[in-house]
Amino acid sequence: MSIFVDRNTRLLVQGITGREGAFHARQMIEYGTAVVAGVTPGKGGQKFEGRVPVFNTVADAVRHTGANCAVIYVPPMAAAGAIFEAVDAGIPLVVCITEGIPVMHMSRVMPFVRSHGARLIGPNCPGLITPGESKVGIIPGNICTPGRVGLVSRSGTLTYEVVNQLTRNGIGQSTCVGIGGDPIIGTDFIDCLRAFQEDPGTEAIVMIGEIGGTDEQRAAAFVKERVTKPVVGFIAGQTAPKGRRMGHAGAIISGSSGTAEEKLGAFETAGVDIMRRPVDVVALLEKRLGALSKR
Amino acid sequence: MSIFVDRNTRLLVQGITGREGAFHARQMIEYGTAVVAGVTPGKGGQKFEGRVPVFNTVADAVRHTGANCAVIYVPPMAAAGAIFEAVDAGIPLVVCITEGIPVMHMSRVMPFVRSHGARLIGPNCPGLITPGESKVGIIPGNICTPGRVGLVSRSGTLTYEVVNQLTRNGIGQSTCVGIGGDPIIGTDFIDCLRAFQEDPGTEAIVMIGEIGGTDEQRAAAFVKERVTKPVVGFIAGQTAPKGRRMGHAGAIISGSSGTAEEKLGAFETAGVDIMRRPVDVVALLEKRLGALSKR
Amino acid sequence: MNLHEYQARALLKTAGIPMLDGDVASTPTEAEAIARRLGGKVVIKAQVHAGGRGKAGGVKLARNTAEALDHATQILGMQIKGLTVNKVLVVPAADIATESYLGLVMDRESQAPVFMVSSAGGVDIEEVAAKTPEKIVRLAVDPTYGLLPHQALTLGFSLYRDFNQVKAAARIMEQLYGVFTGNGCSLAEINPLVTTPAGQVLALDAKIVIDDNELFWRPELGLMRDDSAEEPSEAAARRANLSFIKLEGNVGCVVNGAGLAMATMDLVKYYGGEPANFLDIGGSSSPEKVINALKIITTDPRVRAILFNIFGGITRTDDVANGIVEATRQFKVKVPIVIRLTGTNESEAIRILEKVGMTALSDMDEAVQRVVQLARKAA
Amino acid sequence: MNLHEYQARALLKTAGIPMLDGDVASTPTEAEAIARRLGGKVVIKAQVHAGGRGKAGGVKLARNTAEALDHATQILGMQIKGLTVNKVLVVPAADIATESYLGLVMDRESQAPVFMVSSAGGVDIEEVAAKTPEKIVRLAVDPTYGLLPHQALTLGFSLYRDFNQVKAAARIMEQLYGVFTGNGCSLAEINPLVTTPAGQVLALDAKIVIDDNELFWRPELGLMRDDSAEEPSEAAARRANLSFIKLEGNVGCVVNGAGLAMATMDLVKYYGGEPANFLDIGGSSSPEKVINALKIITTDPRVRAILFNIFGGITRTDDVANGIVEATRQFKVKVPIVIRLTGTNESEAIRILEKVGMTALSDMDEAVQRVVQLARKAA
Repeated sequence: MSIFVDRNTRLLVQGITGREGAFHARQMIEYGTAVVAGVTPGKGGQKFEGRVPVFNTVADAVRHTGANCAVIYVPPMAAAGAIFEAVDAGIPLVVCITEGIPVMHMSRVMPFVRSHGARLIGPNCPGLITPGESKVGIIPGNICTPGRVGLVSRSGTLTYEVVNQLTRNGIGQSTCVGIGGDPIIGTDFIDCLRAFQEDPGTEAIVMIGEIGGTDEQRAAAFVKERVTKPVVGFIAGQTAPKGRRMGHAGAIISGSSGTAEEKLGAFETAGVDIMRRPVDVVALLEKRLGALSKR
Repeated sequence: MSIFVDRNTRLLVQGITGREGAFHARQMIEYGTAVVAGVTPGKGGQKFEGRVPVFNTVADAVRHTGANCAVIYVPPMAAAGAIFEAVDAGIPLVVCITEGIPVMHMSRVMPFVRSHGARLIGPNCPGLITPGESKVGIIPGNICTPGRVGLVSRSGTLTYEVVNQLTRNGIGQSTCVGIGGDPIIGTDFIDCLRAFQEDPGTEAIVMIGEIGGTDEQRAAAFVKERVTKPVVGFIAGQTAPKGRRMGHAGAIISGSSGTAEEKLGAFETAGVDIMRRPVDVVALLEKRLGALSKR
Repeated sequence: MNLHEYQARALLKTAGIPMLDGDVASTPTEAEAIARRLGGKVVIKAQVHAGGRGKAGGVKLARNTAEALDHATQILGMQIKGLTVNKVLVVPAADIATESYLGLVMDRESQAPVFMVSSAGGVDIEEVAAKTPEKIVRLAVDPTYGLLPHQALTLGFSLYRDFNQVKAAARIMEQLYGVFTGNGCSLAEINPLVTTPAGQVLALDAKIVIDDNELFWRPELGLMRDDSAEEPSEAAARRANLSFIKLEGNVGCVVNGAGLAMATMDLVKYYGGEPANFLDIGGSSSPEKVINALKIITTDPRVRAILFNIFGGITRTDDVANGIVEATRQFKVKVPIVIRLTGTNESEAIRILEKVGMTALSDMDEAVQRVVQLARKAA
Repeated sequence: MNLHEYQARALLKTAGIPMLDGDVASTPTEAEAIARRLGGKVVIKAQVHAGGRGKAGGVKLARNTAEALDHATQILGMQIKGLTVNKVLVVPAADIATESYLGLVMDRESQAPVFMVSSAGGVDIEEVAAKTPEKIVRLAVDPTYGLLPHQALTLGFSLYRDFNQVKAAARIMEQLYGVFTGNGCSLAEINPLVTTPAGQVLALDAKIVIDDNELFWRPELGLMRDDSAEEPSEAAARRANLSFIKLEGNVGCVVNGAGLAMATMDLVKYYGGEPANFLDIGGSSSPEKVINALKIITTDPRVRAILFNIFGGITRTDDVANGIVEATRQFKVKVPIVIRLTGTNESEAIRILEKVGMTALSDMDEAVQRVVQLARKAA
């Protein structure tokens, strides 16, 4: 079992003929994801890799292929428009990989996403993967293995680092979700925690946060109230200075708010086991799950 | 019984210190409507007529008086803003009397009204009245009398003409609603037909349409499918030329669409009794209701 | 308010929509000069608010400057559907590969601006809509988000196969949407939108209607109004803040409220008469308005009898009575007047009328029957 | 991107927000001339991207032109938090009746622009927020509808009792919202918003932060960037498209990915070291980027050892290895380098490194412990 994506995910790739889009489309196809369509305006009628049909519009692609998930690899200046298009075409799950979308664009996209009842993951995220079933985005498939630990993270390579630790130690994952490092994102920790809590295939949850904002604090409160499964947490940026944007547009301590201490304190209050180092994830999970999870 | 307004209506008047607003607020108070507040920015703290408190904002007024209905008498340049304000403050029923609001403004107001679950009546309408209980707007109270006929109309004085015929002939009204003569209005014939159909206090319905648009045609289809109560209908503008705006911004035949013949044809198909003259309303209702309605 | 083609073109041009160069002329020699500047082969187009200009001889192709002068001489001053042509538009004659239709209209049903796009352009779009509705692509724009990029592209794809033309059309859609919202339009139309043999996408003819309610905010647009293009009595009524439309009958009507005014006209017809006009004096009508209304109606020599139908709500019937008395004092009304009034201050109104020997009825049906009879007698 | 106060003022002024006249000067005599034009009694304000200018002596009141010259001479060229003052703003000294705070910030939680308004202005608003949060009125604006008129008025009422001041403030809110959305701001702040004894409402000081992601669309704003107001190595990194922040430690870090970069810094600290920087070379990193990264890090004399921590996903670890080899060929790196890499093309990367006698670790913990040890030894 898993959250958000699985064997039934029929994926459409927006920007499939671009450099990034083409590279990752191939990777996803190789992994076994059902990539059913691509969209690049003006290239409708072509076939990607000789077999994935390319359409001019998302609406066309949905009509002809029944795609139910879209992943976006278009440049930042067109990315908000791509989200609007996917949602407008009735796609229920839209994953936006693109980094560098103006926050103002996202503030106009989100009411549209919500009023259409769609889910957006990202932007500026690595996407998500249900190991062995469906990879949507750019998380390297080879570092993942199926299992019963759900992982949610604001980061990209730090996620890989942690997933890699899990896999190397025989701890498989139900689904790994990168929610993205921007200030405004479509799916937050709480959305993923709720889904993992409800997913019978998930036994424990790993939560990788970072400085900036209050998402982790609210997530911790949610864990305390609603999550009965064990949760292990990490916060990156304990040594980050105040007021500086640490790469991610969202990783910035404003005044005294959004610090690592504040977030770790919230974790502690909520009974979330704290990883001091990425490698700690293995020991903490093994302690909480025992041998059971090692399947 | 009645629709939309009754004894429990706690009315707030936007623009209560203006010429129109003050005049009609007095008339509504005289009629017995519970006018609980007025709003005029900058005049907060005053009392209208020595007893109705005036507030700077609708939110303030709602907080202090529990108003649950707003009627708007502000100039066209501020009217759309007044609707936004009332809806934003959580008022569930907003009645806009103002004539001359740009249609573009209304096209931006309506998604806001809908997404907030509010009902707008108008603009450019005479409002509504539940005889003996609550008068919201400008329909003269003295021509109405309580009873069991629901009336819905796109017009003002033509409504009075018909209501007057009813009252003079002893046929009382449950509620009379003027939905307004503009191209974009908040509440249409179907909304009112549905409400009258569900209202146990309404036994028959009078529907007064005019040329322009397709609201009457869709209403007729609705009558055919869903309305079991007798419906009597009138269409003004049989002698109107094409392409000319007959006073009301909405009363215009575009091409071959929106003509009186088209609408009367739809009435006929739906089994709506057609009034050829305003005076016919009495005979048609008496035929359908018998002596019963004369209460 | 309708704009002339040359005025609509100016708004489109400001928005950056690609068009052929062209200019407006009030005299044949001006037209000739423009034609010379444009290379001789031009189209001369009458600027009047009337459909069917072409069939009426108001649009002509000139193969050279001399012909341009001839055609302009013919067209300027000609009458089309009762309106005099005071201006002509002179534009280069374009080589055309394809013709499409592109319209944006404030749609009452979807309560939003709606694009109507068809590759079957150049002809009457209503004909296309009636006979082959599948050839029209409709797209409603949520005004809170505006025209989204993919929507513009989708419309472009519905017109062209060449991606450069698709993008050019999409850009024009966005620009047209900007013109529409930026100027408070109820209609903005490009017909035809053409492609040239070289592949360029151009707007050839434009039509814009401004929502009258917007003019208060946009006095600069109000200045574009061409009084000479209106029925003179309608222009006079507009200046007097009366809602008035001239018709062909002989029963003048003065009514308060648009719905009641239409119903009154219908009732005149029902009883065998013909209304001479639609006239709504509005809600809070002063005696002044009544005087102006009577002035305008009595200038129509066809009018044989006049009906006042006033249902007093906000309108005070005594105001109306005072207006009638004052008007008949100021100028002689040569045709009979039938007055029906009821409602607010009715008895006071009757007193005012009776003082000068006039009477009033209280029943609409009775009043209409009476005025129709009088008009018939006088005809 | 932070704007200087004088730049922020220019954007506000363009939007019509009422402000005192003022101008920016680069030399004391320029400042003196401005002061003379403004009547002598002025405030001289250092234009640097640092808080606490006042306490540092960067803001001074001059009672006359001579004092203005003196103060400008003192302030120009002074250092505030390591930054040199190259420009001063000269504005008239205003008579102030009340001081308020007016801020508009892109709020991540409400996913919308949020107004923060307080009649307790002039001081540090975060202090107000922490101690007396009830004194701050917050209002989220739905960007699909924009700031609605009643919202602006409500904010105005939260500041003033006088209705003219309320309306003036509401207008300023609308103008500030226009500045915010029109320039892609993440913050737009007026502090203080003052009333004069005569009742006028004025913006006295302004702060604007532009979302870096907007600069691609808005090259005209990018031109406002003041490189001299940045850490030189950070400016160099930005020009090389590297995400880099200088810190005080001695362990240089080159990492791919922002989260992993922060986690690496944290781990350095965990093992007793001090990171010298944050550096994210990004996803698809070319050898070129690695060379630039090494150049920038090695200019810091405090750096005693350098750690590469690369988790190859999109990033090809062989690209990184090639970059390291090429860099050490181009210039001598005098401090030890510890390389950790794993993932895409890992074995190829190791081959490349081994060819030049370098080695790589695959475990992050081990690599961090090693580099901390090396830095300690070298210190």
